[in-house]
Amino acid sequence: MKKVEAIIKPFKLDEVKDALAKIGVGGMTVTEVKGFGKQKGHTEIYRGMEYVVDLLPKVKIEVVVKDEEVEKVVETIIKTAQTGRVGDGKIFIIPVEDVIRIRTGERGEEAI
Amino acid sequence: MKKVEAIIKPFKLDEVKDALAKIGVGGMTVTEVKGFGKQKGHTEIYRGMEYVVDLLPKVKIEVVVKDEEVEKVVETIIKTAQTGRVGDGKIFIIPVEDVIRIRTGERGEEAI
Amino acid sequence: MKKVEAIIKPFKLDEVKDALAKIGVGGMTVTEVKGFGKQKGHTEIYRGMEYVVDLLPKVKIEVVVKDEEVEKVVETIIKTAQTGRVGDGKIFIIPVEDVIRIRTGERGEEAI
Amino acid sequence: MGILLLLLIFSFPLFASEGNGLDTGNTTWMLISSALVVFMTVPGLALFYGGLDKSKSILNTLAMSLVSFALVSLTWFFMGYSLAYGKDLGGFVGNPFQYFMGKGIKGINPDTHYPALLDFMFQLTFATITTALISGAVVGRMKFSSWVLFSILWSLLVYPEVAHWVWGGGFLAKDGALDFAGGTVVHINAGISALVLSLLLGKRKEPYLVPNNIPLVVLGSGILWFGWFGFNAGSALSADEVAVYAMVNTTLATSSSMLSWMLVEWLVSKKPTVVGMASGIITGLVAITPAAGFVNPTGSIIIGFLSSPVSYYMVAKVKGKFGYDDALDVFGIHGVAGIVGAILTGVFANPEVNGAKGLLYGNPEQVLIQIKGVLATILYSALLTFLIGLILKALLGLRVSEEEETYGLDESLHGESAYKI
Amino acid sequence: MGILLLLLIFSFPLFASEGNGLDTGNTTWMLISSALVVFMTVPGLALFYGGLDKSKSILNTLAMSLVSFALVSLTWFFMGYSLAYGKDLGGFVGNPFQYFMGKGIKGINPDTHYPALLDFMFQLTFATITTALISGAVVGRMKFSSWVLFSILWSLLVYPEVAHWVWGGGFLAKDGALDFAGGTVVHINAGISALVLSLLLGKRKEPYLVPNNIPLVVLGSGILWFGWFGFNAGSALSADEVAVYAMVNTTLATSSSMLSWMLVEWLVSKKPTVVGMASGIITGLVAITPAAGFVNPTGSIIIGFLSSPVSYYMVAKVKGKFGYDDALDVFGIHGVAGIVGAILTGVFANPEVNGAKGLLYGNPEQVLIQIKGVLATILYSALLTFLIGLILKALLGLRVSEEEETYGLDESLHGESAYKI
Amino acid sequence: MGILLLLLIFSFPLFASEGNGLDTGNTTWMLISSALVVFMTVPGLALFYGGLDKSKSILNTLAMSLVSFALVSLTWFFMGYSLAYGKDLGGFVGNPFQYFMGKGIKGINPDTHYPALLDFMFQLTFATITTALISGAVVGRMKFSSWVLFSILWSLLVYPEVAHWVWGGGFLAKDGALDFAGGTVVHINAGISALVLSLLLGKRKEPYLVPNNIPLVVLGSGILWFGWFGFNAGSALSADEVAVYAMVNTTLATSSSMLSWMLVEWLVSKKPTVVGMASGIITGLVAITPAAGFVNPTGSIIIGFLSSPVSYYMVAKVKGKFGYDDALDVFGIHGVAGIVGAILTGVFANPEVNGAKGLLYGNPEQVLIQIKGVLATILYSALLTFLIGLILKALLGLRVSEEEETYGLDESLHGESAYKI
Ligand SMILES: Nc1ncnc2c1ncn2[C@@H]1O[C@H](COP(=O)(O)OP(=O)(O)O)[C@@H](O)[C@H]1O
Ligand SMILES: Nc1ncnc2c1ncn2[C@@H]1O[C@H](COP(=O)(O)OP(=O)(O)O)[C@@H](O)[C@H]1O
Ligand SMILES: Nc1ncnc2c1ncn2[C@@H]1O[C@H](COP(=O)(O)OP(=O)(O)O)[C@@H](O)[C@H]1O
Repeated sequence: MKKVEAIIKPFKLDEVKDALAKIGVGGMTVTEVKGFGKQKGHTEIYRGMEYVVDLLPKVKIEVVVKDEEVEKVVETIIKTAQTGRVGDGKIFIIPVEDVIRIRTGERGEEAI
Repeated sequence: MKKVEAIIKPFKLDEVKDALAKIGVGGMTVTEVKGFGKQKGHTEIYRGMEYVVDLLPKVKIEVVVKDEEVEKVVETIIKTAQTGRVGDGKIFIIPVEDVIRIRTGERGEEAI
Repeated sequence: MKKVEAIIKPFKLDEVKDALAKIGVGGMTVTEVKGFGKQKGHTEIYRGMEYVVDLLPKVKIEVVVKDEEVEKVVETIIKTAQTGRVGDGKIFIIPVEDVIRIRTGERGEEAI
Repeated sequence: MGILLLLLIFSFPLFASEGNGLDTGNTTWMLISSALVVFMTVPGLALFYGGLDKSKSILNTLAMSLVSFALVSLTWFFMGYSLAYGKDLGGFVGNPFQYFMGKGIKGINPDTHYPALLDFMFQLTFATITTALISGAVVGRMKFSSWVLFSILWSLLVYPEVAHWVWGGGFLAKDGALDFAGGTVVHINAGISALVLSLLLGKRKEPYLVPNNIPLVVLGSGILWFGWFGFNAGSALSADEVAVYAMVNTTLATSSSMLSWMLVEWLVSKKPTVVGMASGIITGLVAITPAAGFVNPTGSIIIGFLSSPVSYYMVAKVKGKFGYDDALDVFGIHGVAGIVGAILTGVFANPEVNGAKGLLYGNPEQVLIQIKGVLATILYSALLTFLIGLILKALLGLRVSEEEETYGLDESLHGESAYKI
Repeated sequence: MGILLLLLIFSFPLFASEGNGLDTGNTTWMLISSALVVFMTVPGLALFYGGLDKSKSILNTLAMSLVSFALVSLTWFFMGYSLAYGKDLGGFVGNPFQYFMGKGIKGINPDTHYPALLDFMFQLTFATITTALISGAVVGRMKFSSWVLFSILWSLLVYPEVAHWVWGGGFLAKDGALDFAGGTVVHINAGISALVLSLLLGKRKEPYLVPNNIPLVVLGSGILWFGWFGFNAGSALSADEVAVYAMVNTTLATSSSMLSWMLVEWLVSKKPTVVGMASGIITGLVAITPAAGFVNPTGSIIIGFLSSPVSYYMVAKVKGKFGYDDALDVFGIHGVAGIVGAILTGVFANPEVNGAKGLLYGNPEQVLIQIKGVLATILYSALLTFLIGLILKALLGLRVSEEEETYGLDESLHGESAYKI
Repeated sequence: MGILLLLLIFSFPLFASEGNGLDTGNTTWMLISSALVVFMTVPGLALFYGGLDKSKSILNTLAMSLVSFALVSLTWFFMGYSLAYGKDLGGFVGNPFQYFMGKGIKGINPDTHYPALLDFMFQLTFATITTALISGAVVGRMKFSSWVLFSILWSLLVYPEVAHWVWGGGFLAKDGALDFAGGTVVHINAGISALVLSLLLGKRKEPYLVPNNIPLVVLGSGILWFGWFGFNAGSALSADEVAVYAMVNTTLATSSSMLSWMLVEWLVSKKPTVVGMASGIITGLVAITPAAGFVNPTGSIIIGFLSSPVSYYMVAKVKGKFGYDDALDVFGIHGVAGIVGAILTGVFANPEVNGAKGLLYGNPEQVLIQIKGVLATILYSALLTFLIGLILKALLGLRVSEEEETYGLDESLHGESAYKI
C-alpha cells in the first residue's frame, strides 16, 4: 500500500476531492499547510511597511491506496489540480506497511 | 522504527493522548485535519440554502516508535479511540529510516 | 528520495526556512502542529480554575530531497533550530518512492 | 407685555443655553440620534456584511462600507443635501445650489428648536448608510475603483431625489405618502439598486452564503439595532411621545420578526440558525422603519411577524430559482421587507399615534398612495442604477478578473489578509 | 390668571415640543438609556457569554440571549408590565390586566415629565436582560426549545413579581428596601435562578471554562459597561444630579472592582488575566447597581473593591468544592455580587446623595431591611425556578443528548459553525 | 414680583426636574457624552490596539487599556481633577487639595446648568483615554507592573498639568490658545510621551506591524469614531449650535482624512488597505479635535485631508529611517496629527462659528499662540515621561525578558491565549 500525498492549490480542493471520490477512492485526509517553492509569495503592506508572505496557503491531501491504484490516483490529481502555473504543487508517493481501521480492527488492504 | 499515524475523532484526542503517555510513549505530534470517508458529512443551512460539509474535523496523531512497540501503540489507539461508529478513523504504519533529536543531535532509537 | 520531516519550535521557523533556502532547498511544506513530549506544557487559569495545556504549538517542516542531500538538510535544521532547551523537536527521515510535479507531470528527482 | 419681557429674560437661562428658541432636550436627542446612525454604518453594517461574507473577501466588504460613508458625507455636503432639501423644483428635486457646500445652514430651526445644521447632520447619516447598504449585493467580485465611483454618482443622482420626493416636499410628500424613517427612501431604494447592480455584475464563481464569522454577524446586527433607535426614533425630530412610540415599535417589531424567521427555519429544517435570527432582526428593523411613528405596538408586532416569512421566501426560494447573485441579500431583505413595511404602514397607521390614518382606521386610499410611492421608487432607482452601472462598465469595468476573485479580493485588491490568529 | 395663560401659550414652544408638561431633556435621557440597555443584551451580553464559552457552542450561547430578548419583549408587552407595575394586589403583584397588551399607556407621566410609554420601554429592557442573564449558567447542554419555554414562563412568573415588590409598590417597597437599579430585582434574582437551573440540568461533560475568544469577552464587557450607564444612571428616571452620581459611582466602583480582581489573581497565581479583569468589571457593575444613586463616590469605591474578592472566592473555590456547574458563573458573579451590593447599600447609603440613610449614617435598620429583601428574592426565585424547571423537564426535557453535547450545540441544534476563518 | 414667584412655582416642574437652574437637555448631553468617551477606551481603544498587534500579545494590549482606565479613574478622583481644575497656582497647576477625593463637587454648575459632578465625570474620561493611548507605542515588550505604575504617575504628574494650562485657567488659557477638545492636551501629550517611552524601552525583536485581526481594528476605529462625537461635540459643554458644528466637522474631517490616506496608499502601492482606512479615520479624528468647535465644515474637510499624508509620511518613511519602535504609531498618528490639527486650528478658526479668529480671518498671531502651546506640551511631556521612565526602570525594570517576549506576553504575563477557535 502507498500513501499518495499531494500538495495542491487550495481552490482546487473541491475539484480534486470530487474527482478522487468519482474514481472510487474511499477516503482521504486533508490538511491546511503553507508552501514554499518556486512560486513567489506576495507582499502585504501595513502603514507603508512591507511584510513579505513567502509561505503560501496550500492544501495537503493524503490518500492511502493499494499499490495498483497509485497511478490512477496520481493521474486524477494531476488532471484536476493542474492550472499550468507555477505553484500547482507536488505529489509524493510514500510506502505504507500496514493500515488499520479503528472501528473494526481490520488490517491491511481491506482496511483502506 | 515506524511512524504510527492515526486519524481519529477530535473528542477522543485527550483520551488517546493520555493512554499513549501511560504506556510509555514519550512523544507525539498532533495535527488538526479534515477527513473524507464513509462517514457522511453534515449540512449547514444559511438563509435556506444548503451548504454541504463533507470534510469532517479529525485529528491526526503521529507517533514514531521502535518497531517492537508498534503493536502496543496500535492496540492502545484502537482501544481508546473506538466508538464503534462510522468515522472512527484509520491507522497507517509508515517506515522511518532515521530519527534525530534536534536538541542533542542524537540519532536513531535513542532519539525517539 | 527522502522526506525530511522536522518538528521545531514555531519562532525558529523563519530562520530554518531561510537557512534551507540558502543551501539550495527548492521547496518545502509547513504545517502548524501541536507537540507532546518531554517539554512540560503550561497552565492557563480562568477564574481560578486551572486548565493544563500539554500540547504545545510546534511547526512541522517537510522537505523532500534527493538521498544525497539528506545529511546537509538535517545538519542545517539542527544548526538553526537548536536552542539547547527541551522541546527543540525531532527530525524523521522517511522514504519517498516517487515525486511528481503537478504542473508539468515530471517525475522522480527532477520533480523535486 | 413688560411681564412677558421679564419672563423672557428670566426663564431662558434656566432651561436653554441660548435665548434663541433652542430646545436643549431636542438638540441632544438629534445629536445622539445622528451619532447612532453613523455608528450603524461604521462599523455596524460593515461588520454585519463582513461577517456574512467569505473570509477571503471580508476586508473588501468592510472597505466598501467605510469608503461609501466617507464619500457620501462629502457629496452630501457638496450638493446632496441641497438636492434633497433645497427649494422644491417641480416636485422632483431640490434646488441644487441652495445649500451648496453648507451655504446658509445657520441658526435655530424654528420648527424643531434645534440648530438647522443638525438637520444636515442627521440626514447625512441616512444618505451614507443607504449607499453603503447596496454594497452587500455586489461583494466578492466588484472593482473597488468602480464602487468608489458608484457611491459618488448614486449618492448624487439617486438618493437625494427619492429623499426629496418623500421628505423634501416632493411629489410623494404632496400625495401624503407615509414613510416615517425611510422604508421607501432607504430600504426599497437600496434594495432595488442592489438587485440591478448585482444583475449587471453577474454571479460570483461560488455564489453561496458561507459566513466566515457569525459572532461578527451578531455584533453587526446588534449595533444596527442599537443605531436603528436613532434612525427610527430620531426621525420624530423631537424627543416626544412619537419618538417613544417609534422606539417601542422598533423593539417589538424586531423581536417579533426575529421569532418568525426562527419559526420558519424551525419548521422548514428543524434547526433555527443564528444567521437566521440575525436576518430576522434586520428584516424586522427594515419593515418597521416606514411605520415606526405611525402604528401602535400591536400593529408593529404584526408587521414584524409578517415581514420575515416573506423575506425568507425570497432569499431561500425565489433567489435560487431566478439565479441572480444578490450576495448578502440586500434585495431579499431590505428591498422586500421595505416593500412589505411600506404597504402595511398604509394598513396599520393609527391616528391616535401620529394623526395619520391607514386602511384599518377607515382610510383605504392610503394603501394606494403607499403603493404608488413604492412603484415610483422602484422604477426610478432601477433605471438610474442601471444607467450608472452601464457608465461605470464603460469607464472602468465593473468586475475584477477571475483570478482576483479566486484568490479573494482582500489579497488581490487590498493586499491584506483579515486574520493572523 | 390671564398672565399665566399667556405664559403657557408663549413659553411652551420654546422649550418643549408639546404643551403638556413634557421635559424633552428627561425624555431624551430615558430614550437613550433604554437604547443603551437594549444594547447590553443584544449584542453585549450575548458576546460576553459567547466569548467565554467553548467554540463548539458559541452560537447556541448567542442564540439564547437573542431569543430571550425577543420573547421577553413580547411577554412584557402582553402582561409582564402589568404584573410589575399594575395596581398593587396585596403587596405581591400588580393587576395583570391593567396594561394588558399596552392598554392605557398614554400621555405624559406627570411625575417624570416624559411619556408614560417610556416607562414601559425602559422597564422592558430590564426584564429582557434579566432573563437572558440566566442563560450563562446553562450553556453547552440545554435544549433550545426548553430555553424558549423557560424564558416565557420565567419572564411572567418570576421577574415581574420581584420587580413589583421593590419598584412597583409591593411589600419590599413599603418596607423601604433600597434597590436603585436592580441589585435584587435583576442580579440576585437571575443569579439564584441560574444556580437552581444549573443544578437541575447537571454538569456538562467538560465542566471547564475555556474561553474561545477573549477579545470578544472584552468587547462584551465593554458594551455591558457602556450600557450599564443607561441601566444605573437611567434609573434616576431624570437627568439630574442623582443620575450623575449614579454614573460616577458606576465608573469608580467598576474600576475599583476590576483592580481588586486583578490584585487577587496577581497574589494567588502571579498572573493577572484579562478574563479576570473582565470578570471584575462585571462584578463591580453588579455590586454598585443597587447602590448607584444612594452612595457617594468613596462608598462606591469601597463597594467595588470588596465585591470582587467575594465573587472570586465563590467561583474559584466554593464552586469547585460543591461541584455545581454554573458554566459562566452567573450565580458566582451576579448572584453573589448582587447580594454584597444589596447589603452594602444599606451600609453606605448617604442621605446627602438621595435622602436614603444607611448604617454609617445612623440607620442600622436599613441593613436588616436589605437582608430581608435579599432573602425574599432568594426564596421566591429559587422556588419558582425549581418548579418551572420541573415542568419543563416533564414537558420537553431539559438536556440535549450526550452526542449533541459532544459535537457541540452549534452543529447539533443550529446546524452552523461559528468561524470559517 | 408675585407673578414671577408664581411663574417659578409653575414653570419649573414642566421643564426641569429640580428648581435649581438645572437644564435637563444639557445634563443629558453631558451624561451621554461622558458615557461615549468611556466607551472609546473600554473597549474601543483596547480593541483597536488589540487588533493591530500580533496575536501572541493581543491580551496584554487589551489589559493595558483596561488597567489604565481603572487606575486613572481613581487617581483622577483622588487628586487629578484638583490638579487640573483646582484654583490656579501660578498658571501651572491647580490646587491639589481643592477637590481632593471628590470634596466639594456638589450642586449645579451655574455656567453650564448641569451638575458640577458632571464636569468631574466628563473630564475623567479624557484623563483615562489619554493615558491608555500611550500604551500603543510600548506593546509587546513592557512589563505589566511597570505599566501599572506608569499609568498612576503619568496621570498625576503629566496629564492634569497640561489640562490645567489649557482648560483649567493655566498659562496657555491666558494666552488664548485654542484647543477645543484636546489636540494638545490629549493627543500631542500622549503622542510625545509614547515616543519617549518607546525610545526608553527599545525595539521589539520583531518590530513589524502585523495585525492579527483587522475586523477588530475596524470595530475599534468605529467605536472610537462613535465615542469621539461625545469627545468633540461634548466638549461644547452644552447642546447647542457649537456642539452641532463639532459633530459635523468631526464627520467631514474624518471622512476626508480616510479618503486622503486611501489615496496616498493607492498612489504609492496601488492597493488601498483597510488598515490604512482605519488609520485615516483616527488621523482625521485627532486632527479635527482641537478645531472641532472653531472651524466651519469646509475648514474641517481641509484639515482632515491634510492630516493623513503627514501622518502617513511619518509612519511609513520617517519611523523606518530613525528606527524607533513606536509599535502602533501613537506618535506618528496622535502626536503628528495632533500637531497638524493644533496649528491649523490657528489658521482656520472662523469667528462665525464660535468667536475665535484664525489666520484666515485676519488673526495671524493665533498661529503663534498655537505653536507655543504645542511646544510647551512637547517639552513638558517629553521631559516628565523621560523622568518617570527612568524611575520605573530603576524600581521595576521596564522590559520583559527576551523569552517572555518571544513566547508572547499573553502566555508569559497573563497566562492566557486569546483564541481557541
Ligand atoms: N521539495 C519539496 N518538499 C516538500 N514540499 C515541496 C517541495 N517542493 C515543493 N513543495 C510544495 O509544493 C508547492 C508548490 O511548489 P512550487 O515550487 O511553488 O511550484 P511547482 O509545484 O509549480 O513547481 C510548494 O508551495 C510546497 O508546498
Ligand atoms: N484511504 C484513506 N486515506 C487517507 N485517509 C483516510 C482513508 N480512509 C479514511 N481516511 C480517514 O479516516 C477517516 C475515517 O474514515 P471513514 O471512512 O469515515 O470511517 P471508518 O474509519 O469508520 O471506516 C476519514 O475521515 C479520513 O480522514
Ligand atoms: N516519538 C515521537 N513521535 C512524534 N513526535 C515526537 C516524538 N517525540 C517528540 N516528538 C515531537 O517533538 C517535540 C519535541 O519533543 P520533546 O520531547 O518535548 O523535546 P526534545 O525534542 O527536546 O526531546 C514534541 O513536542 C513532539 O511534537
